[in-house]
Amino acid sequence: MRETTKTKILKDAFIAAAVTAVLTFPMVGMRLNVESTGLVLHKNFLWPTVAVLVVFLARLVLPFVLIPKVSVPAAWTQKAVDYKKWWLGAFVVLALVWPFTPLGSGAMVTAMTMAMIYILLALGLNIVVGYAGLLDLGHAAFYAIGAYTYALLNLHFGLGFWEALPLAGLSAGLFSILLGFPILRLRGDYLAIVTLGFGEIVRITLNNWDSLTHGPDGINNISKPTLLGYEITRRSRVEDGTTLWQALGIDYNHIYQQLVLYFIAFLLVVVAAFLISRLVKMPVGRAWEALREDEIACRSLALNPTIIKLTAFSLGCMFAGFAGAFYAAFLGSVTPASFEFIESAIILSIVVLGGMGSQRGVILAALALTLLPEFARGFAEYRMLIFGAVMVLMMVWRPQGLWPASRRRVELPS
Amino acid sequence: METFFPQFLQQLINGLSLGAIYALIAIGYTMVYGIIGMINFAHGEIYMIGAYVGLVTLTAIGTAAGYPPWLLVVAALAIAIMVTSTYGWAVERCAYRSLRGSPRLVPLISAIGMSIFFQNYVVILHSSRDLSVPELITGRLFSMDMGGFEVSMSNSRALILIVTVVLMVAVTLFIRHARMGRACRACSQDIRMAGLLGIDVNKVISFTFILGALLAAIGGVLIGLSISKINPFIGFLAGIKAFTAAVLGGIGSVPGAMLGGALLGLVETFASAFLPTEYKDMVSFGLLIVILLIRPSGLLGRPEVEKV
Amino acid sequence: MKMKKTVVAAALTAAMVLIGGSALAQGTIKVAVASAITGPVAQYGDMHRAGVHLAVEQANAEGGALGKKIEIVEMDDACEPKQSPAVANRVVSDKIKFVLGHVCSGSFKPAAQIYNENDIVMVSSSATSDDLSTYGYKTFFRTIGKDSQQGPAAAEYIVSKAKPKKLAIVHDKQTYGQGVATQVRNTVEKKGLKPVMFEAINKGDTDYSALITKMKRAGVDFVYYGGYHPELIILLKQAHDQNLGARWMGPEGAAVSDVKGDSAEGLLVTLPPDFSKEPANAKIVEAFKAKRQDPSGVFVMTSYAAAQVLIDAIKGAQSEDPKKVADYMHKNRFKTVLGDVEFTPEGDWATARFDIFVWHKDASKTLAP
Amino acid sequence: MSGDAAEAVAKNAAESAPILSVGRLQMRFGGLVAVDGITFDVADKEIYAIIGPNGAGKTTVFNCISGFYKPTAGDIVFDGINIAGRSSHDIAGRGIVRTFQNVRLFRNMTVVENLLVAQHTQLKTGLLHGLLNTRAYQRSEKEALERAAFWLDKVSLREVANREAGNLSYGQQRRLEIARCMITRPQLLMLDEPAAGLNPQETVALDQLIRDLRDTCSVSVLLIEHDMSLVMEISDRILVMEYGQPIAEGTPEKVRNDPNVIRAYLGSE
Repeated sequence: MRETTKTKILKDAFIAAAVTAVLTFPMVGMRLNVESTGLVLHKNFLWPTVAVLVVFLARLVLPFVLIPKVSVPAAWTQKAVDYKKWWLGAFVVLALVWPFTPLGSGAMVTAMTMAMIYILLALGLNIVVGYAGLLDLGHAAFYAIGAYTYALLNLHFGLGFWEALPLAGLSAGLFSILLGFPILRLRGDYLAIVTLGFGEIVRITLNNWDSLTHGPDGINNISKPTLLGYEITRRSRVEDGTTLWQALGIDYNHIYQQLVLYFIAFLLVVVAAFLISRLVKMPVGRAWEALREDEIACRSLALNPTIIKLTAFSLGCMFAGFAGAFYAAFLGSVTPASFEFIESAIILSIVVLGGMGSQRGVILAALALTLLPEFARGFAEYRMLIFGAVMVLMMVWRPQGLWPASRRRVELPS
Repeated sequence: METFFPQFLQQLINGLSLGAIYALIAIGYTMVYGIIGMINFAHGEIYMIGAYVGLVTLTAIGTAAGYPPWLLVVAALAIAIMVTSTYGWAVERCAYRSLRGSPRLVPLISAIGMSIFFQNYVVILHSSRDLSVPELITGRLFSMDMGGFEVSMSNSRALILIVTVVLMVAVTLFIRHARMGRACRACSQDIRMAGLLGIDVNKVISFTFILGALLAAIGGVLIGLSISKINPFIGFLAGIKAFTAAVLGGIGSVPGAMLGGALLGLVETFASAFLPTEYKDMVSFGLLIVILLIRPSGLLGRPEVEKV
Repeated sequence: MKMKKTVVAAALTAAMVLIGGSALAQGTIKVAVASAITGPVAQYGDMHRAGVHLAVEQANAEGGALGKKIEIVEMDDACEPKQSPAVANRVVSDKIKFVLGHVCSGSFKPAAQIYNENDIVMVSSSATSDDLSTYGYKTFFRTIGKDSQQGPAAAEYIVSKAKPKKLAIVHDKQTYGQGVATQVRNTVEKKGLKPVMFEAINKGDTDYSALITKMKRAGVDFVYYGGYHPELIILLKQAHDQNLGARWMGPEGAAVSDVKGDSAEGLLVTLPPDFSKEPANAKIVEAFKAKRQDPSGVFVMTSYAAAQVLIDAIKGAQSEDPKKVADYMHKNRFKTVLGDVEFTPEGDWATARFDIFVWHKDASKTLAP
Repeated sequence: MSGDAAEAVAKNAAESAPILSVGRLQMRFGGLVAVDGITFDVADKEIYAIIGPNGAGKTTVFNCISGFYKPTAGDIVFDGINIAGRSSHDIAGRGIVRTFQNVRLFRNMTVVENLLVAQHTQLKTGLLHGLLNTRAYQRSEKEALERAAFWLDKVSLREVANREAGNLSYGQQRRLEIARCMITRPQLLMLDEPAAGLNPQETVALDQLIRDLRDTCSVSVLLIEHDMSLVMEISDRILVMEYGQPIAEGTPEKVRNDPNVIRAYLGSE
């Protein structure tokens, strides 16, 4: 160890420690708190000193210890064998069975239903961001359009959930084409910012347009979906209507309604996952990926980039429309407050965490990110903090995501 | 109609001082985008952290301790600049440096993650409540009585306007004449070539983030004093507005950030003067979308030819 | 088609029976406190929990109800509509029959549907939006005035006492703010005073100087603001900066200790009578002070009263069956820290009274003349 | 190819109607005139080369023809239609395909997928066909695979069919890019420095491949290349450019002895 490298490491360690101190002492160490006497500062320098020491020691030890590059062995993820859709099968079986295990408490079923809604949203966004490479930061706008379409149809025309579902998807798709046409030729980060702007405009319009959307009060008393034609609520909204429970001759228990809602959400997810997995194998799906890889090469092979982008964008937004319609039915009331930018950021982080362009990864990530807070209630406060941190770490260490899709193998005719 | 002109003048002052706020934050976006072609999504949060560090300093010293207000403001600014610049440097070092070669989407998503992280970092530390900032800069710079209508400008707003103009001129001169300024310009033209010619690209990029954070810190403290209320989410909306200003002026050009900021401030002010105020944000987001569609390179920016 | 339906139905029934209900909790009467622990308006949640906890502690000290202790189960919906069904479903699945809360009108609506369906008694001490009591929920109650009760009180004062030449009404485009502002406008217009301006601002915005200048040009000398305190603080300061010279008035959401400084001097606020000043409540005020909590917080006393009414109703109805308790609450008058509380068939506090207070720069308040 | 045979081919090429004719092409970027007064035409099944020192504007001409740049003046007639200024995917749809100086493959997609994407416009791309997996859809997919297999054999890339394009060697990537162009059944194949970075054997293989494509697939080739031995060996006619201006045109023989060309390349005494 020559003298210089030793002092250099020491110097580096001190710099790192100093930087950590500057970062943590004023913010972590001194916390502002509102008390009846006004603003008060709670000084507690325990954590900052711990952080400084840890960083200092880490910088000292780091050069000597070569941290093995943490990467999952390529063979393991890029498994050569072409397995049939085992992951979709496993997911279906698990999702059907778990409610009947001791885990199936009311709160868990509700959390899983929300997880299914996020899976539906993430699968849609995965087409836009994962396959076609168009960064959409305004996905919550189409989620809102779907929700409000069903809410308004239900309010004014009394349409049930099943009749309104396709219309909700259609209206979201239509709006996405209206928006998409002019903006899709923009480059990556400009497109991201324009979609973000559009998302905010939709939310503000929903909040301000009192005559149509009842403004901040939103629309309430939205009817729940019916199963086999029967209403699933405790008492039917219509005088002589019979509820599912009367038809089955069992007395009402709230968890039954939750279960039915959960299974409907699950059904939507399975249909969406199957449809998308077909789309991706079709020419249009290959065109999306080709566009993501190199738009100029696509143009030189006679692929019209605008059409390809529009199909990806409108299909992705259509699924967001379906998710919105179900969310409106599940919640029973819809307000603009549920469709802020943070929703788009959550959906994006699910797609990113799962692995862009990987359906199974996105489903895994959606389950993880919506169920984790359920297990650790105290964790709820740190949920968003960890969201942000995970997005950064994923991009630094594993841009391809938790469970990246493996390329399909094709048998060539001789 | 005799009160039209004074009211117009007052709205002009309102617009310019609002524009100065946007310009101060916009320069951080413009410099980072100009040099490494990336939208630093977390820049709005750096501005917010600047405001919080300023408030922590003020609370630590205590306003009742008899120090003259201007000394308190200077102290808050000094510490806010030091701490927030370190945050700016740390953001680049942890979240962006290792992603420099990767596809355009990756650093942008990392930036969004950083923005969410910082918002909730401050929520956990200082709670998500609105904290009131002591009113140190009070009184009015001037107030003229024009035909019964009093046109005036508060000192805090005037300070922001003056500081912004001074900083803008300083930064523009710095970029044109200083050695590091030249290096910044070289990197913004072609970062790979700049690296090959012996410019320490990492140092230039770190410097850009530090300078952007420094200006955002000044913005955070001064705006906090002017509005007298901060919360962990002020960075998000201010960030988008500042980015709109940067794009309006021509992303990548420092004078563009100032022009864009002033223009956006005026457009918003006159929008809320003549339209119902609730549509103010709609106007600025609409403006952003229109600029990006018609002229993505903005007013003073240089159009980028897509190299085949 | 007939055959398929019965098969599916049979399978569904079998599945349902498997789950079944969990054993009935003995020994305590569980009461869910659906508050706002996190989120932007967390401090209203703090007031809510402070009031409820003290009331329950004091009730348990005197033997609880029906010989059982009252057990509080705290839940958090952060005033986010998305999180409230999760809270409501937890209440239902944990077999809890009584809820004190939700804090915000917006996030209360989805939950109220679920509580109503499962006959769960819900008593809110802060949600003032009118339409909550229009859905015909039989187990819904609130121990705070609703917007349409608070609006007229303010309007009455404006027309009869303040008598402004040019009135402007501004609100924050949120459920609460827009609701109370609309009520004020309707009432003043009925009384023949046409406001020159009725406009909304965006929540979270930090620059209203253009709006202030617009008001100055219109010669506004009185402004009623509907909304929470964060935006009002900025409006007051920027009006002060531009020397608007108008009198401001706000609803009880604006009456928070953060509102201070000379720009807040003279602000008029409609508030439920300050029950912490009532001599009868002296003992309770002491108890709050002992726990270093501010009893004059706008939702503290209303939350205390909500718990009081619920516990007295359980004792009065001599049963834990929510339907009986709800019935009892509809038929009886309750002695509480808010004075006598009686509910209308829709569950509103019939005689909710709002007084007008003058706010001072040190965040103290005195009864308006 | 001996001199006179080349002469004969060039002569009859001129008579048969040219499939591509470029008239007084000009491309200006702001003040800079990159290309000016370029006129030439390519006959059916002719191999036409454009050579010139770096920065002569060769690739700019390519980009104008393939629609990536909108020429400021002049017209480009292909199959009787003036395609100057049309969008690049429209031009590609008419049968003009090109390779790029730095290979542009779909790197994270497999070799086969690259070839399948290239056939996008000929396949059944209707959403319903695919979703319902109709027989017509299955047939078109099977055909696409067969064509891909054919072309993989032609450029001997069958054994790496399922490997990601990004993981191929440089020579393999070049060949895949050519195969990807040919699979779209083009009339005009534009090659932008195909031999760049190839070793001598690979260049010879490339020479045979280009001739084979011209003869079996009746495709005309427009070539930009610096490797003089390849150009002189394979081209029917050559256009020499310098500073955006044409300085000579004709058969390889004629061009090799043209004083302007010698001056441009070797510098005047």
